[in-house]
Amino acid sequence: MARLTMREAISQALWEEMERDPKVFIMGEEVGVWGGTYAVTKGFYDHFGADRVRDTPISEAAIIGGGIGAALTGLRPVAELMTINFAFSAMDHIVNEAAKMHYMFGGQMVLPLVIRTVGGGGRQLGATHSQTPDAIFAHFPGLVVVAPGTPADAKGLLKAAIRSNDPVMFIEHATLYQTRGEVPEGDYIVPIGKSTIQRPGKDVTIVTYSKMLELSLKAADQLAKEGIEAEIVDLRTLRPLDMDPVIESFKKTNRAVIVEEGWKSYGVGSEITARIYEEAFDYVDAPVKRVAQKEVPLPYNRTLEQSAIPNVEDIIQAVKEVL
Amino acid sequence: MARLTMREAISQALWEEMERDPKVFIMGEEVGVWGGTYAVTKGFYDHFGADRVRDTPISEAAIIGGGIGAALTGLRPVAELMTINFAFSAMDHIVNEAAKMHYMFGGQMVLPLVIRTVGGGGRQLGATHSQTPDAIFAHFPGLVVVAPGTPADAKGLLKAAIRSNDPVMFIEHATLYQTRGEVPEGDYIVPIGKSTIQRPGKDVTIVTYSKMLELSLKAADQLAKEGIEAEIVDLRTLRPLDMDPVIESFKKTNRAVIVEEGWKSYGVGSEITARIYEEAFDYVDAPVKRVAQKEVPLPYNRTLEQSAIPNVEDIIQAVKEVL
Amino acid sequence: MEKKEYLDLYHQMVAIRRMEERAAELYQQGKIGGFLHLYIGQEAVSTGLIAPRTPDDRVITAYRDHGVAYNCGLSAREIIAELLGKATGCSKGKGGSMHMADVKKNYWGGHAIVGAHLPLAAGLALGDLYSKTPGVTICMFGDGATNIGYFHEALNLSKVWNLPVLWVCENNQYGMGTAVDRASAVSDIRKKADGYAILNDEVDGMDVLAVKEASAKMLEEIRAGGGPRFLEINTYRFRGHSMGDPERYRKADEVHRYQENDPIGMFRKYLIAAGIASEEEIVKLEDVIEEEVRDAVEFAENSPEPAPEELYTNVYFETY
Amino acid sequence: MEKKEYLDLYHQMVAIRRMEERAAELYQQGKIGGFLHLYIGQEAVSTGLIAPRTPDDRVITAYRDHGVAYNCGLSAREIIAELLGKATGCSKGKGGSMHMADVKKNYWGGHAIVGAHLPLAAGLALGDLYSKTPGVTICMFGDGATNIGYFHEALNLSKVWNLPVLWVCENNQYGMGTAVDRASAVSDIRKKADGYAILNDEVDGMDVLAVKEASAKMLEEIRAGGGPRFLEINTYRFRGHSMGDPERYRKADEVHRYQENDPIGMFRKYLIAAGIASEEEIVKLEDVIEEEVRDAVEFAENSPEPAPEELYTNVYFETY
Ligand SMILES: Cc1ncc(C[n+]2csc(CCOP(=O)(O)OP(=O)(O)O)c2C)c(N)n1
Ligand SMILES: Cc1ncc(C[n+]2csc(CCOP(=O)(O)OP(=O)(O)O)c2C)c(N)n1
Ligand SMILES: [Mg+2]
Ligand SMILES: [Mg+2]
Repeated sequence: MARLTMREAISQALWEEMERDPKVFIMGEEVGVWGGTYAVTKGFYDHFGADRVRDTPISEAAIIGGGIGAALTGLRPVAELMTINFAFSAMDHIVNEAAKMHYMFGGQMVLPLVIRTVGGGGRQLGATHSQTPDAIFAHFPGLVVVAPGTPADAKGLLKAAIRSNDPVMFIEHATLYQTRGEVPEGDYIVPIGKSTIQRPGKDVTIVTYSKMLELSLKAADQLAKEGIEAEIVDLRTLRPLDMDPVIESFKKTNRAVIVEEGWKSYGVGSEITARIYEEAFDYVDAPVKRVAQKEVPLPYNRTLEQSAIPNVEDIIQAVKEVL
Repeated sequence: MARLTMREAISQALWEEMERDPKVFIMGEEVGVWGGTYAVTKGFYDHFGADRVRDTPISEAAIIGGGIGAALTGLRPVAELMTINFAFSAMDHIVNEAAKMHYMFGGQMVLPLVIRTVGGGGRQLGATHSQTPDAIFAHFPGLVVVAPGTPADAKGLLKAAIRSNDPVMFIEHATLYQTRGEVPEGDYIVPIGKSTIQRPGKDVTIVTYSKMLELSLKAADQLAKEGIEAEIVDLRTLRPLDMDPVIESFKKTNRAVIVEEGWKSYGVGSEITARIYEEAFDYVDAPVKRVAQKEVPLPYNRTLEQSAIPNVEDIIQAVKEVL
Repeated sequence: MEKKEYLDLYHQMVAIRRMEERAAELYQQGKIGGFLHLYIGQEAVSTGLIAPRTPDDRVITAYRDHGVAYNCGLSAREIIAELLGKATGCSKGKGGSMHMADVKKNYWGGHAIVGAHLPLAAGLALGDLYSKTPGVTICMFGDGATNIGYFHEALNLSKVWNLPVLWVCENNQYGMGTAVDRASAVSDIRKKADGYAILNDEVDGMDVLAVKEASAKMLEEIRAGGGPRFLEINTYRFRGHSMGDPERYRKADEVHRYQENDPIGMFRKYLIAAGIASEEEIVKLEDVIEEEVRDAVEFAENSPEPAPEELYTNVYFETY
Repeated sequence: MEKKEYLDLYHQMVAIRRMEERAAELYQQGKIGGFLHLYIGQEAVSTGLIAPRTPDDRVITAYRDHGVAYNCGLSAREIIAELLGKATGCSKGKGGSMHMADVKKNYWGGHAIVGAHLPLAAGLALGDLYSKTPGVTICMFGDGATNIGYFHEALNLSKVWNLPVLWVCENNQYGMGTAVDRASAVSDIRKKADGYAILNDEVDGMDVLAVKEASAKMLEEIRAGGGPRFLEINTYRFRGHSMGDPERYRKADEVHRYQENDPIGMFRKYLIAAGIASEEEIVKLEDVIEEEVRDAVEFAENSPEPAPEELYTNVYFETY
C-alpha cells in the first residue's frame, strides 16, 4: 500500500473513476486550467480535456443546478464548490432541489451527483471563509453528507460517492490535504453510511470526524501515555448517520466526548449526544461532553482564531472531565 | 386586552413601529399592492405609501442584501422573505453577511435588520414549500433567531426585533396566523433571548416553540385530565438560547420531552437534549425524548404529510414514555 | 400542416382548459390541497411551443405545470390523480400540483422555487451536449422569474458553453401581483437575452400557430448547433395567480379585454373560417375531450391513496 | 485641476504600490496570513474613481481592497495593522486583508464573497434615496463577479428603484485563472448593463485622469437623479490572483506587455512632460511616501495584538 497525502488520495479516486466511466466529469471554478484551487485536479485538464474538466463561471447556483440537470440525464457529475462557504450561494439547489427531487417526483428522478467541497478554519481566512457548517447540510433528508478524515477513507468514500445514485455532499478539509496515510490501490470502496473505529480503546469513546479525527488521535496518543485508552469512532458520514459503532463503543466505555470543528450549538455534537442518551441511557456513567468551536464568527487574527478552534488540549481536558 | 389573531398581532406590531419610527420600512415580495401573501401587511401600502412598503422583484438575495445595506445606513428595514423555503435563495446574505458583518469589521457595522419570514408544513405544499429548518439558522453566531408561539409574544418580540440593532430572523408559522390570544395594547415589548413558561406543571417538562407550542398546550390539557401536569417551556428565541427556564423546570420535573416541527436529526431537539444533560445531569430520571418530523422531504398527499408531522398524540405518547 | 395536427393542437388546448376548470372545482371541494396555479388563458403557449419537439427534446417548467404536462403526453388521468394526491398520479401523489413530471416522456417537471429550474435546464442541455445526444432542452419560466439570480447564471452558462437550450419566457404580465415594469428593469423581457448575446425573438402567445412556428424555427437553429435561443411569449392568465388570489393588482376590465382574446376561441374560429374543420366536427371533438376529462376525474377519485409506507420510500435511491 | 490634486493622485497610486509591495514581503515572512490579493497594476482604477467623490458618497468593494481603503482616506498605518491582525487595524484585526472598512469615512468594506456586496450596495443607495440624503454609492467588483446571480439581482433592483449607485466593473481580464471570455457570455462587460437599461461607458483603467473624468461625469448624472450608471474600467493585475497563484493561465509576455503600460510610470511621465511637476519634486514625493509606508509597517509591527477577550466582543451589538 502506498502512503499518500489526502490530496493525492482524492485526486487518485477522481482520476480512476474518470478513467473507468466516461459518464464521470468534473465541473467547477478553477478545476481545469488552474488545476484546482487546492491542486486536487492538477493535470486533469490536460489528460481528460476541457469537456470532462469544465471550468465554470463564478456561478455557484448554476454549478450545482447544472450538475443536477446533467445527473438527471444519466451522467455522473462531480460538481465542485471551491469551498463550503460558497455552498450558501447554492443552498437552494443543494437542499431544495438535489435533496428533494428523488422523493418529490415519486422516485423517477435519479441524481448521481457528487458535490465536492472543502471546509474548515485555522488559516486566517476570516469569518466568511473559515466555516465548518457540516451539520446544517446533514439536517436535510435526501442529501448524503460525507466527510472523510483519512486519505484511505477519502479515496474509498469518494469512489463510493461517485458510484452512488444519490446526491452526495463530499466535504474535505483544507488543512488535511497534506496529511499522509496508507491508501489501498485500485478499486478501493468504503461504504457510505458506515461509522468506524479508528483507534480501539476501553476507557472513553471519542466520537469525531474529518480534521478533528487527526486531533483526536493525537489526544489519544497523549492520553495513552497517562494510561487512558480512548476509543475513537469516526463518523465519516453525517447523513445517513450510523450510530452502531458509537453505541457499541459507548456501551463498553460508558463515557463519551464528541469532537467537532464547527460551532457547538445545533451542531454535530448535539445530535450525537442526544442519540447516545437515547440509545444507551443505561450505560451512561458521566455526562457526555462536547468539544466544539467557540460561538463566534472566526476572526482573522491568528491567536484569536486559534483560541476559537478546538485543539488537542481541549480534547484531553474533556476526556479527563468525563473520566 | 384585546383578543387578536397572530396575524393581527404581527400586523399591529409592524404598524405601530412604522408609525413610531420613520426609519422603519418594509421590503419584500407582494408586501405592498397585494397586501402580503399572508395578508399581514394588508392596508399598509395605502397608508404608508410605496416608499415605505416596497414591493420587490423576485430577488431573495437582493431583498436581504438590500436590507443589510439599508440597515447599515441607519434605517430599520423589515425585509420579508415570503416563506422560509426561499431563505435558501438568500442564504449567503443571511449567514455570511448579516450574521458576520458586525464582528468581522470590529464592531463598526451595525445592522438593525429584521428578516420576517414564515415556515411550517401541513398545508400540502410539497417538499420545497413546507420546511421548518429553523435549527440551521440558529447554528450561526451573529444571527438572532426568534420564533414566537403566541400572538402576544409575536407582537412583543417583533417590536423588540425591530428595535434591536442586530440582524434578527423572525420566523412565523403559516398555520398559526388564525390562532387567537390576548395581546397587550401599545408599546408591548417581549425581550429577545428569554425562554418562558407557558404553562406551569410539575410532572414533566415539555420544551417547544412556535406551532408546536399550540399542540403541546393541547397535549398538556389532555394529560391534565389523566392527572399528569406538564410544564411547558417556550423557547421563543433559538439564538441566543436561554436555557435557564428549561433547566429550572427540569430540575423540578426530572423528565423532559422536546417538541419541534422540523426534522429530528441535527435539529432543535438535539441541542436542547444535549444541554439538559450537560446542565442538569444529576436531575435526570428518564431519558429525554424528542418529538419531531419524520426524516423525509414532506410529501404532497395529505395523509402522508400529516403522518410525518408531530401531532398531539405523539406528544402525549412521548410524555407517557418519560414518566 | 395536416388537419389532424390542427385538431390535435385544438384538442390539447381544450383539454387543458377543461382540466383546469375541473381542478378549480376540485380545489373548492377541498379535494386538492396546497397551491393550485391554473393555466387558463395560456394554453396556446405550451401547446404551440411543445408541438414541434421531437421525443429527444426535454421539457422543464415552473409550478404552473399541468398544461405543460398534458402537452408532453401525460394523460389527464395521471395529472388529475396527482392533483388529488393519489398513488396513480404521475409523481405517485408525492408531488402534487407543482411537481408533475414524467421522465420517460422527457418531461422533467414542475418546479416550485421560482427560477431554480433554469440551472437544471442548463444541466439537462449539458447532458445532451456531453453525451452527443440530439435533444434540445425547452425551459419555460415566467416574467417574474427573470429577476432572480438563477436566471442570470443559467443564461450566461448556456451561452458560454453553447448549450442546446431554448429559454422560453411566458410573459403573462405579472409575477403574482407585480406587473412586469414594477419588478423588471426592462419590460421587453427578451432584451435581457441581449445581455448574454443570446439570439431572441418574441411571439404572440394567444396565437398557437404563431407560437408553434416560432418554436419550430428556434428548435431547428439550436439543433443545428447554434447554441441557446430565447423566446418571449406574450400571454395573460385569466385567473388569479393561484386559488385565493384577491386580485387587487389588476382591474376587471383589463382581464376582460384579454379574455376577448381567448386563445381557444380564436383558434376555433380560425379552424372554421379557414375551412380546416366544420363546427360540427369541432363540437364532436369537444365532446370527446369533455368525456376524457370526466373520465380522468373519475379515475382519479377512484384511485387509491399512496400506501402509508410510501412516506419512507424514495428518500434515497440506494440503501445505506 | 490644481497641481496639488495631480500630485495627490500620484501620491495615492504610489502609496498603494509601496504598501502592496511591503504586504507581499510581510506575507512571505509569515506575518500576514490568509489570502492576500494585491492591487498592483490597478492603482489608477480606484484612485481615479474615488477622487471625485464627496464625503457623502459611499464606497464598497470586494476583497482586493487595500488600495480602495487608502483612496477612501484610511491611513497606511491602519491598513497594514489590519493586515498584521493588530488591534490598531481598521477592523481591529478581526477582518484581515479581505475585510477592511471605515464607516466614518463612508468606506463600507472589503467583502470576500464574490458579488455578494452588490446587493449591499443597492441597499446603501436605497438608504440615501429613502432618507433623501445626497450620497451616491460607488460599488466596485471584478469581471468574474458579473457572472454570479447577485450581480443580476442588484443591477435590476437598482434600475427598478432608480437607486443612486455607480456600478464599477474592474475588468482585469481574469477571475482567478479564468479569462473573461471563458466565463462570460459577453466580453464587453458593459454590455451586460444594457440588459437592465442602465447607461454605461468604459474607460482605460491604466489612465488615472481618464478614470477620474469618467467617474466625475457619472457621479454627477447620478446625483442629478439619473439613477444607476455602469462603468467598465479596463485594467490588468500585474501579480497573481492572490499570493501563491501558480499562474498557469497566462503567459509571461502578456504580463510584461501590460507592465510596460504601468499606470504609475505613465502618470509620472505625464506629470513631467506636461510640466505639472519636475522630476525632482516627484522624487521627493516618492521619498515621503516611502517613509509613510515604512512608518506604517513599523507602527503595525509594534502595535498590540487584540486582547483575548476580543474573541467574544462584537458578535452582537445588543446584550440579550
Ligand atoms: C425563490 C422564490 N421566491 C418566491 C416564490 C413565491 N412565488 C411563487 S410564484 C411567484 C410569482 C412568479 O411569477 P412568474 O415568474 O411571472 O410566473 P407566473 O406565476 O406568472 O406564471 C412567486 C413570487 C417562490 N416560489 N420562489
Ligand atoms: C461566491 C464565491 N465564489 C467563489 C469565490 C472564490 N473566489 C475568490 S476571488 C475569485 C475570482 C474573482 O474574480 P473577479 O471578480 O474578476 O475579481 P478579481 O480577483 O479579478 O479582482 C473567486 C472565484 C468567492 N470568494 N466567492
Ligand atoms: Mg408571470
Ligand atoms: Mg478579474
